[in-house]
Amino acid sequence: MSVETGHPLLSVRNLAMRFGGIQALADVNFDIRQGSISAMIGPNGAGKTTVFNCITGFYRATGGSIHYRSDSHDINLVQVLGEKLHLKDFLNPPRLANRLYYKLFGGSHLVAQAGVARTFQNIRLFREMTAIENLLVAQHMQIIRNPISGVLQTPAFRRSEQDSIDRAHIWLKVVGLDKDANRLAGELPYGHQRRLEIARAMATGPKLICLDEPAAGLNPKETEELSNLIRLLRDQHQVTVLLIEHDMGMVMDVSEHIVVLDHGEIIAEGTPHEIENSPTVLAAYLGEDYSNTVVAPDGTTEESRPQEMISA
Amino acid sequence: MPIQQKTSLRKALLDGFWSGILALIIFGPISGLVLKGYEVQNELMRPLLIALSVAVGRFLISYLIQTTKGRYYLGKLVGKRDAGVTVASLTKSKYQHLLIPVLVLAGLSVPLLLGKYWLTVVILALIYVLLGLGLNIVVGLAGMLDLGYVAFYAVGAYTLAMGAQYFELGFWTMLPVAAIGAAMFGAMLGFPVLRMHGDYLAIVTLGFGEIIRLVLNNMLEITGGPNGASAPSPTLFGLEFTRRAKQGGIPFHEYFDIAYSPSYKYIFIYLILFVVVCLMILFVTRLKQMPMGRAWEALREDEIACRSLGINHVTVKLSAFMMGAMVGGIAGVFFATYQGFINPSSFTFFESALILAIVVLGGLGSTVGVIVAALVLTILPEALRDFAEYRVLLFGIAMVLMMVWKPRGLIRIKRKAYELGEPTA
Amino acid sequence: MMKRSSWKSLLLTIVIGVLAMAGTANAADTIKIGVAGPHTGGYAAFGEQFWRGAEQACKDINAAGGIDGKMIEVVKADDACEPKQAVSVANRLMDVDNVQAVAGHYCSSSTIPASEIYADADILVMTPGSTNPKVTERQMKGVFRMCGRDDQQGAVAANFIINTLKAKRVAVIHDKDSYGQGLADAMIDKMKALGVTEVLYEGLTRGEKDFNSLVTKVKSVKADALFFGGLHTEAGPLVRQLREQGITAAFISGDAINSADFVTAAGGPQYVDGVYMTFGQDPLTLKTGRDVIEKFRADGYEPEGYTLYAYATVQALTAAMDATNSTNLDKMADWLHGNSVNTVLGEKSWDSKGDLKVSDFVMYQWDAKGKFRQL
Amino acid sequence: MDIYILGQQLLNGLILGSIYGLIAIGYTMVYGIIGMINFAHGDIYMISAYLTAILLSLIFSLGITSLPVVLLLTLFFAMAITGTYGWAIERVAYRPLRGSTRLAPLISAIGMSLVLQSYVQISQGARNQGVPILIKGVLRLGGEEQFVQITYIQILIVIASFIGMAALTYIILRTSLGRQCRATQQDRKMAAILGINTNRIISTVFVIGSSMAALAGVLVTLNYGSFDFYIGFVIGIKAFTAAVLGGIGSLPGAMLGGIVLGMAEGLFSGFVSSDYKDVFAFGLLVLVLVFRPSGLLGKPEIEKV
Repeated sequence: MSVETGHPLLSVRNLAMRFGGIQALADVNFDIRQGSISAMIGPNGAGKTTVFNCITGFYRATGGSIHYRSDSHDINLVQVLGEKLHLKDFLNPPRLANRLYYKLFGGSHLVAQAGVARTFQNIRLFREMTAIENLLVAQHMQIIRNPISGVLQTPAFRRSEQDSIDRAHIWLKVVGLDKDANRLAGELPYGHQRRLEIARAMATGPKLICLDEPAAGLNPKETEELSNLIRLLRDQHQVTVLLIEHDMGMVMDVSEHIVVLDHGEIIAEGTPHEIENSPTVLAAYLGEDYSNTVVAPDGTTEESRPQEMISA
Repeated sequence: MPIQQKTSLRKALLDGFWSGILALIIFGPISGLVLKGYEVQNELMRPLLIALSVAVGRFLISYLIQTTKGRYYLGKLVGKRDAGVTVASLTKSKYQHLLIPVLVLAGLSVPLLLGKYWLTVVILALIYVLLGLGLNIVVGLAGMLDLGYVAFYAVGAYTLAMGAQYFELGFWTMLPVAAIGAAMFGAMLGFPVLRMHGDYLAIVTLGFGEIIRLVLNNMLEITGGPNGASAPSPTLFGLEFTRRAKQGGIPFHEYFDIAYSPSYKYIFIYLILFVVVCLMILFVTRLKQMPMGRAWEALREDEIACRSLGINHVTVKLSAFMMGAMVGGIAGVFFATYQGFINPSSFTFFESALILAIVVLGGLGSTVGVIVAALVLTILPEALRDFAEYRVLLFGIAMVLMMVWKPRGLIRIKRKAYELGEPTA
Repeated sequence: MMKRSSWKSLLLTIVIGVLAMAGTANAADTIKIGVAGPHTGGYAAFGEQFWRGAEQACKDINAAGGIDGKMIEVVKADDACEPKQAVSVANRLMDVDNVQAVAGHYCSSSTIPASEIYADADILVMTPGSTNPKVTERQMKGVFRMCGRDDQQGAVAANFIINTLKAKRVAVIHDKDSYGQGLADAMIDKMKALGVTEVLYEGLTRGEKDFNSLVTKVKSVKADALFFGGLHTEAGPLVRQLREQGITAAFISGDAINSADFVTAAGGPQYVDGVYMTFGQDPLTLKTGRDVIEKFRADGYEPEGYTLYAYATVQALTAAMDATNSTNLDKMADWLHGNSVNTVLGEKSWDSKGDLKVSDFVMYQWDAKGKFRQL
Repeated sequence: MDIYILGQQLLNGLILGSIYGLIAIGYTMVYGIIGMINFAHGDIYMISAYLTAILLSLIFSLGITSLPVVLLLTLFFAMAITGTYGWAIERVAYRPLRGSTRLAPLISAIGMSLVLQSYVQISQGARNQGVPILIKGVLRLGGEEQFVQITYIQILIVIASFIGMAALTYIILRTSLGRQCRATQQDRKMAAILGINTNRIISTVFVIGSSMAALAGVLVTLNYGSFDFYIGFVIGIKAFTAAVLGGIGSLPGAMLGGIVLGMAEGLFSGFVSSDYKDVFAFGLLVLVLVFRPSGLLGKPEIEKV
């Protein structure tokens, strides 16, 4: 296991998020090491998806920073979303220019371009496009997309297209969907859609992939396959994985590092074994929020929970 | 197996009766009592007849759909309401590659077959094909509802007219200028509003369309306001198609020493337009299979997912808006040159609505659909001219019926299938 | 590429086209005259006046033996006052209906592009109602009009406002359309020549009914006369709101308010009381017109607005055909330039541009009964 | 600046705004419940103008002369008949399209708008029509020369629009029908599962919206005195703009949007230029939407990830 060897790919520091008067995240700090498989757990409404959305750039955090360090660069994922202008900025033109630039052109797409890919709790595929087209769209930023060379069908463009089709094909094979390449994504069975979404995220060539409840709605066999897929992604495709999951069995099985969130704060962090035996975690789960769920000593839940309807 | 059910005459009679009463309430006052000053004139026979036919019609329908055969046909009608998208099969039919040359040849031979009037109708139809293709990029592919598309059409048309009036530039110079001008214009209008969603974008674009028209109308000194402006005809290497030279060239018929016919101009415009439409179809077809076009469609499907894949939704939307605007501008140039004269009354909201109808009726995103819908919706009103004042009524009814009959458009969209060999990598 | 359903749709298109073409047979022993005007859309009322007038003229001429024994036939063409449709119907009149002359187009913005097509096809056109100077200012031989020009009309109105009413503060409102604005501008030009500058110049939007803000503005400039360039549909509510806000300034407008509908639009005769307008010589005062008017009334139709102009236009066209014994543009145009025609509107003759030689605009005033009389 | 002129212009704007608001309510209700722009709504208003004239003439010919009775009868029948129009149009042109693309009903509505216009033109002729003056009288503040004034019928319009808005807001917020409407609006499928007859609710909303157009139609026709088959178009677009400006889906928003739009138009045409008043009105709309993307009173759209 390479958990201890990798440097922190992602460092979340003092992350705070506030919706109107509600403090969704108070002061969240954690690191994700390169090459690790980490999980974030916690009761409903703990703020897991909010952290996810902050990392992947769909929410602009109201405080704190998220530093993402890949081989070449170190960027603050909060900044690229376009922060609010402060009065002080007007005294510091370069800073102002920087902020204005991101305000006009920034957004979550920059986070993805930096190498953070994600899937969604309620699958967001391009339903009226074929499976392979979904993967081609994912490669948008890596291929020749100049409209002129495309219209003229230059040799370079054709090569680039063929490459992207081949890459898409490879990813379809990885997730076992190469038979479904020319089917509409919306017509695929649910489990296939989940896998297609992971393939699509991987096709962007990410360093970090964030999976939002990838096992929701899958049967035990499919969950098992999913665990294997996640390991395969990490081992063969050198990607760091961060996932939110309610299926404790899967979390304990696949992850090497677990962050437990409750009421917008981190209450525990550590290896699966440590979390399993943490009294705070048990209290949080068996307390007021999850009293109707029995958590077995090994951490698996016995009752499959209905899918969360509203994100935290 | 359909369940055998006894047909109920009573139910059908009741249905018919109530629809008749309803029709009487609806049609009674308006078509039965005709205003003459502050008095009304009794024409009550008219609504009675209408109500009677509605009642009989409803009765028949109600009765027939209870029979086995009726249910069968109803099922056929309703059965068509499945998803609008399918994937093409990889195996191509034998005649597929013959199809396009045949269509192109047929298109080129149109001027030989049609008289001048129908030729002008076809020219107008082709202009609407262009408009439909352009708006299809914005609405059908990128999924942005644009109710002010006519703004770009107007920009194109006025670019030609103004260029001719102030800089003495001809059709061929202004065609690319108008295309680029309209695209720039699209970028200018689009940038501040593209972050808006759905119907808010729709009303803002509607507002832009109206603003353009009003400004063109009010700037009397520059655009000629309601008096309009004249636009030059295209020339063939300096040869003009008018009876007497207007742009300093030689008339076509004098150069070749043949008798003058007003048709030459239209034939020439038709041929250029046909080529441009063909190129545009090729352009749009390729766009759809390019990263840009795929990104547009992805954006229509799910904007959030697009952003999660690193696609900048603003620039992608902007590119769609500009591309649509550019096509609209080109269509505008052709409209102005075909017409020879333009004024703001050609660029009303109704025009935008008609173009939108073409796109929706065509099946949102389908190129073939847009072409068919444009032909139907422009030729239909001309074909209905024999019905005089009933023309608009029939056109409206046709629009509603076509929508009810095929809510997802006349043509189902076929997505390209990709052939997958063994990956080389 | 194409599915079966798309073939079907294409077939449908073709069938529609063929059906429409088949529907137009051609009879050679009649002379066809196209009557083009708006029959749909916001100006449809004027198209109806055109058609009524032309139809009646056709009936009367045929009853009197036609042209050299040939019957005439009028063909209705709807342009909805849109340049696009005007070009379409013009081509249709030329190509499908094969008319020999055109009485037509109401809106100047339709007449201008359509006349290019008539000229190309060597067909003479005479408009009963397009008053914009540009229509005949383009040196086209085959374009005539049966009505006056906006500049002539504007000049008559300006003279009246300055010299008769002795108005000092004149507000001008137009409807931003070629007729209304053209008329208003012509009036202002003449007024300036007479030494008076307008105190207010504003446009309103056609189709709206609420002009209260504009009326309050008229009030704020303390105008003693208001000239309106536009149609009765806007003139009615405008004059009503003017009076409702207690403004007594004289209201002067052009020939387009010459319709009983003006009273309806104003909401009652009490509001149109005292309104001035310019219009051609009253046909009722002419001996020639009386019989024709009686015929219309016998049919239960009040020949108002452009009805008689359309009638006269058909008369002039047939007179030219009769005299030259041809439908050739050059021959007919030459004849019309050189001769005069006795129409329902009186003796008419044309100058080299195709405008009426004598502009017979005079002032009328409306009374409290909703009728108008010549001043 | 003359205070009387300013006051009069504000009042003009308020009256025009109330008219826009009354019609905008119909747009906003229909949009709220099925998320479609009902382009035929302006033409329903036009139909109600014709009904006003026809009904008035019928009622007078019956020998009824008491003004309140005449008015109430006209209002009642006009609202009932236009309500039927609303119901029938929804049934024929929109209901078959439920569940298809969002744009299909929009096109169907545009077609319906054409149908209504040309139907009225064919049956009633293209001419301008009018109604006699029923309510005379004017309220004037100020002296002989300088005054601010409002006619009684204009007062009636302003009052009616506010009462209409308040009553509908009450219905939506407090009654069972309103609860069913809101449920249908939020989740049609779920509402149907819970036993709400969503088709009936949607029809009811069309009927209410159309009757509001008739309320506007009757009062406005009495105010301006004249109408033709084309009036629905211009005022329809304006009212729709008002509805969006105020935040489409919100009843008080429609009223507020109407008044803001009316005032903006009135003041701009009164003090700047009436040529560009529509440019100003649409410009204002764009500006508001850039900074408040859901209109003045609309709920901000929350992006659900």
